[in-house]
Amino acid sequence: MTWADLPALYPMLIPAATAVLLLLTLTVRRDARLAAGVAMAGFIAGLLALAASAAELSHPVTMLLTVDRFAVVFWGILLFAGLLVSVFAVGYFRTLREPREEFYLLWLLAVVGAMVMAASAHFAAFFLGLELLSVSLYVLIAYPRMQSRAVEAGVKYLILAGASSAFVLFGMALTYAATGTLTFAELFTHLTLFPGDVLLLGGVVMILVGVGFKLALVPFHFWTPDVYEGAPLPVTAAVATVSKGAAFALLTRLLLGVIQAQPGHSTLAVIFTLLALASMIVGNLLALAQGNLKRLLAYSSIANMGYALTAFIAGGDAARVAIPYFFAGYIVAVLAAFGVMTQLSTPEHELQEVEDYRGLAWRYPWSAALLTVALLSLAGIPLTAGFLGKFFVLTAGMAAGRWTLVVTLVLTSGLGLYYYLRVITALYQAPLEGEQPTPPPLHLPHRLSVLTGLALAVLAALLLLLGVYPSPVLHLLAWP
Amino acid sequence: MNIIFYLAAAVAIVATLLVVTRLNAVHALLYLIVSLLAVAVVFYTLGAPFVAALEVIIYAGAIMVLFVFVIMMLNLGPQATETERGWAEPELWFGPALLCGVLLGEVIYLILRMPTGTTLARVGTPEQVGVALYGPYLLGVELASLLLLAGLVGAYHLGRRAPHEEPGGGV
Amino acid sequence: MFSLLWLAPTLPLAGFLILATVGARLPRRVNTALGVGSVGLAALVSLLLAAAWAAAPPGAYTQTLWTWLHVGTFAPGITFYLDPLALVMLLVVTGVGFLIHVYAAWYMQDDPSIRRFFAYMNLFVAMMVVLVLADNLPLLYLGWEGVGLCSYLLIGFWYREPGNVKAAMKAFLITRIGDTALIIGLFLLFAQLGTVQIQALLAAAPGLTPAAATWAAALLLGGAVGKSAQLPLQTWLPDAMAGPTPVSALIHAATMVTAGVYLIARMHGIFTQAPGVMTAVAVIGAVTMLMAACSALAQRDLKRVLAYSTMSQVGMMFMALGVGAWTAAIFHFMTHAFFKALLFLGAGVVIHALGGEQDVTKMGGLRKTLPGVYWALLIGALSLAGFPFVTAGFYSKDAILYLSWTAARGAPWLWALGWFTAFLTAVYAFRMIFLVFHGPAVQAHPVRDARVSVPLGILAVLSVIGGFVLLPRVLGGFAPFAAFLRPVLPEPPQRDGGIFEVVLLAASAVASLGGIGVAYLLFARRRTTSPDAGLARFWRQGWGFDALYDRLVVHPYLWLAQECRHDVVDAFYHGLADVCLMLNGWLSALQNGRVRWYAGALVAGAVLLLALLVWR
Amino acid sequence: MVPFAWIILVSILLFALGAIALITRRNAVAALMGVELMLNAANLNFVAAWRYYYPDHLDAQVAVLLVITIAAAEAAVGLAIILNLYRRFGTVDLDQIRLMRG
Repeated sequence: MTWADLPALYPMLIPAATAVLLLLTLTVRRDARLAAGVAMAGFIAGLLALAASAAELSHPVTMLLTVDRFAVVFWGILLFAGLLVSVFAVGYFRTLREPREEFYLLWLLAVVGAMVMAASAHFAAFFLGLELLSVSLYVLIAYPRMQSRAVEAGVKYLILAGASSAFVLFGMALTYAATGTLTFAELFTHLTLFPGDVLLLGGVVMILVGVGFKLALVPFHFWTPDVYEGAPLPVTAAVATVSKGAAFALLTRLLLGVIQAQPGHSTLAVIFTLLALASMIVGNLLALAQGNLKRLLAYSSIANMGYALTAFIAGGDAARVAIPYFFAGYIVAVLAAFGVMTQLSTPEHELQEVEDYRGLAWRYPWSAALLTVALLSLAGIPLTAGFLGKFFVLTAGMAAGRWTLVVTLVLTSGLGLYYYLRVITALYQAPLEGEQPTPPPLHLPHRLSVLTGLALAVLAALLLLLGVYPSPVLHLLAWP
Repeated sequence: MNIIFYLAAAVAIVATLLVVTRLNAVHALLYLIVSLLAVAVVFYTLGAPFVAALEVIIYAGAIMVLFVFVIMMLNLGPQATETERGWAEPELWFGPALLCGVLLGEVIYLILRMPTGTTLARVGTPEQVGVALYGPYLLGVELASLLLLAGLVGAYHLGRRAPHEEPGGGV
Repeated sequence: MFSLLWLAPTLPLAGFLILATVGARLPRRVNTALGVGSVGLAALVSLLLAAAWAAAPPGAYTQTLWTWLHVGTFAPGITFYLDPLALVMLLVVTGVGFLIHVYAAWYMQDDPSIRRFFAYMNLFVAMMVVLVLADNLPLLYLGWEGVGLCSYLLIGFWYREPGNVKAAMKAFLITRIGDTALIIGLFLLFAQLGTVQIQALLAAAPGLTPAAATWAAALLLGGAVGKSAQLPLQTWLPDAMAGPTPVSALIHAATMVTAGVYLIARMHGIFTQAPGVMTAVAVIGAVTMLMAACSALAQRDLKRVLAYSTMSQVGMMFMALGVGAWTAAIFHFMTHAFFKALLFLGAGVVIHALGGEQDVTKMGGLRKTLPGVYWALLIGALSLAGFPFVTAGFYSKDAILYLSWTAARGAPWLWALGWFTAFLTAVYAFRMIFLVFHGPAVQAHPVRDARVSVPLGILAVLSVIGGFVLLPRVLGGFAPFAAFLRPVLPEPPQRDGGIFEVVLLAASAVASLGGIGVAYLLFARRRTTSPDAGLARFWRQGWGFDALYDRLVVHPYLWLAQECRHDVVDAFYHGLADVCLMLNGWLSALQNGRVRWYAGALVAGAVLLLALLVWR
Repeated sequence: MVPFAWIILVSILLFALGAIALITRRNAVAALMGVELMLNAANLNFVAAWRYYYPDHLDAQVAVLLVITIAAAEAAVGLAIILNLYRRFGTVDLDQIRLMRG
């Protein structure tokens, strides 16, 4: 590692340095707004520094990291999500009767961990990033520790994520025993040279357990609804976006080449196909009758990761566009949905049930409109980001002739439409006459801060822009 | 040499089995410490004394102290005295002590054989590991330090007293 | 200059967006100004484009804003295409649209939802402009569906009346049948020719197999028939008069209903490959025009007279398209937009002055109270009736009648139907004038407002002079309109006219004057009221099509739906839903909240994958 | 020397026992112990692979070192969360902690 390597790493180093800086400011002055401001400045500076990274494409930084177009794209997505989650957190935590400053510090570290995963080229970086993300998330999930549900979610995530990390580590040890290397590049070479090496494949499969856990693929999905429900809303948004984005970026880095190089019926391809099919079917079925919006989005995220996996299995040039585009659209939609929910909630009183949102449009037309667009995007209705994302995934799947996956995707998306529309209808139902105009939770003296309003407006614009005018983004996303 | 490995491995497995089966958390914890010590001995027999030392100091030492500490805290309650009385019961300490005795014998044997011990590999000395850490793995070390920072801040936040326990609020 | 093209759809769209979002916080006056102003600016842009075109015709101008997606050969862009045909349409849509918006500012001034009204109207204009300027089929379809949506919203504008909502629903459903045909046709064209760009499609059209061309043209015709209220999908138009009168004038007379005409003219390259479908177009048009004219004669509701008249006149345009007289059809579209908008706006004033009365038999003698409107409506009626030599309607109608006989695809019987329709048109137009403005006077409030008189005046002038751009050969053959459109729309091959042309011209004049005469005899001197029975009733109810469809489609469908509630197909779907819900129940039961169970599932999953590895 | 397979066998056994502890123990602290056991088993695997196949590489030892660090951080945070669990629920029995399900 030399000084010349540094500029490529700025987008990651700046948030990390900001975390340390934040720690120092906390010793001088405890102020939640200041802490939030420092964190946001860190994320924004990181986003600006992406320009410096973009100039140094395909740049290996020591043997641990590679800063290429793919990493830069995902860094952008992760930093963007990081910024928005901190914006949402400011309004959400305003009623928390406990110190709030550590939240931003840990959140900066979590995003750094995710960024390391997205750029890793070595198992050590992968594992350190994974753990940095996980350890920060344990605390963030249980952050409002006076809330029993948050603590319960924290414990569940702690035990299950810990176990999945152990699986990853054991898998790494097995691959190390089989290959004697910890770099992704040599793993690729070995996997293509000896596709039948059981020790090696066993290691890869155990790593997959950990990645599948983070992505909430069936059958590693059980934690998702409980953690989504219990975690404070901004953290739910973080788990849904940053953690999944990082895990999928890592998966792509680690195995996309292998999947492409191997024949379609190779063991790994079969395993991935089974995971994708199970995720699409089980995720959508679970969401069908769910009455809690957070859990519903958790189940829908399971299905969405199944869709993303479809593009991954298909491989080819189409997948190289489809995966980042799908994720960009997915993350923007999820952030928008959770953003709306966040600004109507506090740690003590979250609006979670679909019933709570009945008639929202009559009191908060803008929030309801944004939530509608976000859900339509998740459902894949044309002219939204989600439609194009799914469209590219389908194109990739068809180009590779993965008809089982494509047909399942289309059929289960139909199920998806049902439950998203169920929520949307509730939003626009007139408040019942003779009853309370809206259920009690909307009692907050509601004042939307300029910052939150701006963030939500940006998300709304992005949702439509990605759906209507994709070319500049596509241009950006296409990595060599 | 081989016999030492087999013995240590057997101790590790037996102790781990007991971690699973002992109902009392304190018992389980003691067997866990034994298991970690046994693995440390295995590391030593494999020729990685540095790792073995770290295993004993950090794992079996520091981390397990944390566990003990927490278990003690959790036992603060009406049954505290009951538990206190339980400390002295022989079935609690006899098993771990026995397994530890086996390990101790092994370590003594190894120390006695030390001068002729040629099983140490050519690489893996603390200096070499240190050079690797601050060379190609520098970024890794930095990340690990961030991880420790996260652990520190997180444990600090979660560990402070609840607001209603301290009317002044906050720390 | 042409780079301003994108403003034409964007300005009304911006108007819509502003009204829909922040409009609620703005005063009514500002909302009205925004709604009218945005279309006015779009009209100005159109005029500038026309001026630029006159100065230096570029042949065709394409402006790509961006490409939506790019997958293989499927690369629909937000691309606008301006050629003479599009320019004529654009001028009419924005120009007449602007005049109607000005009028609407008066007509809707007391309506509490004026913001919603102008938002919908602006969206309509934007969508209509998109439809007209579309360079590719997806964009065209977007505009097509957009105007349909606005039509639905505006017919049901006063949604508190259940009847209005029902009419809106009817219009939406019936045009939907046509839209479905259209989208299938568009897919077929893409599948056959591998492009969605309209100009490329037309260039490649000669390569179509006869069967494919016939199917494609027939499906396009299906879409056009639905939108333009032609047989057999015509029944929605009279009911659509439930909307506010400016809506009837703009959407259901001047612009949207003629979208079918535009579609066929735009895709004429496909239709010329399918002679059978061409004949169908002509026959559908001819039959519709005659039947609708008969119905118009029997109507009592002033707006329904005009609705049937619209249907009849659009039928005439279809007949022209069917014989290949593209230019004549577009010419008639333009003059019709002028005089029909004029008639609707005038009728709106009359209805307003009478406090909402729409029954012509209860009107009379309004000549004195509403002199300005009288003259405006008289000019409109003269133009509609094709009063010889001075009105626009005469020249456009004569062009169609002449070509319906002399064009290679024309036939004497088509001409005969057209001639008789022209005669009936004159009769019902002047029946309306005589019943409303002559005879014993009824009480009415005079209306004086610049927002009424200016649009009526301009439209009246256009209804007269709009025809002098395409004169028959015997009257000098001054035809800049045809010359202007010739690069896009070819002239039909035709027999030589000679003296024959004079005869047909005279026949047209006779039909018009005869019709006016008959109307004078029947309605000015005797004030005949048609009985509520027999043929008149049959015609008044639109040849019984509503009842027929009720019998033939609605009742059987409801019966079938009733019967099918328990049958196999339904059971399948119910079963599917039940199975899904059952699976949902099972899977939800697995989410039992026990973290140990979750950990077990995690480990079991890992073991399963490892087993798969070993087993393979 | 001991055959490599034996060492791998021991590490797999330790890993499996850790997983079993995770599944069977109702005490949250014991579940965390299971996780520690699994991590430790992986460490053994690393060291063995280094000793038998790649004695010239340092990767494995570095990896073990990093893993021990990670385990420390995870244990600290994990125990802090379990303390809060005890404060909120008055128990650390995982089977009684299921406010959220469905």
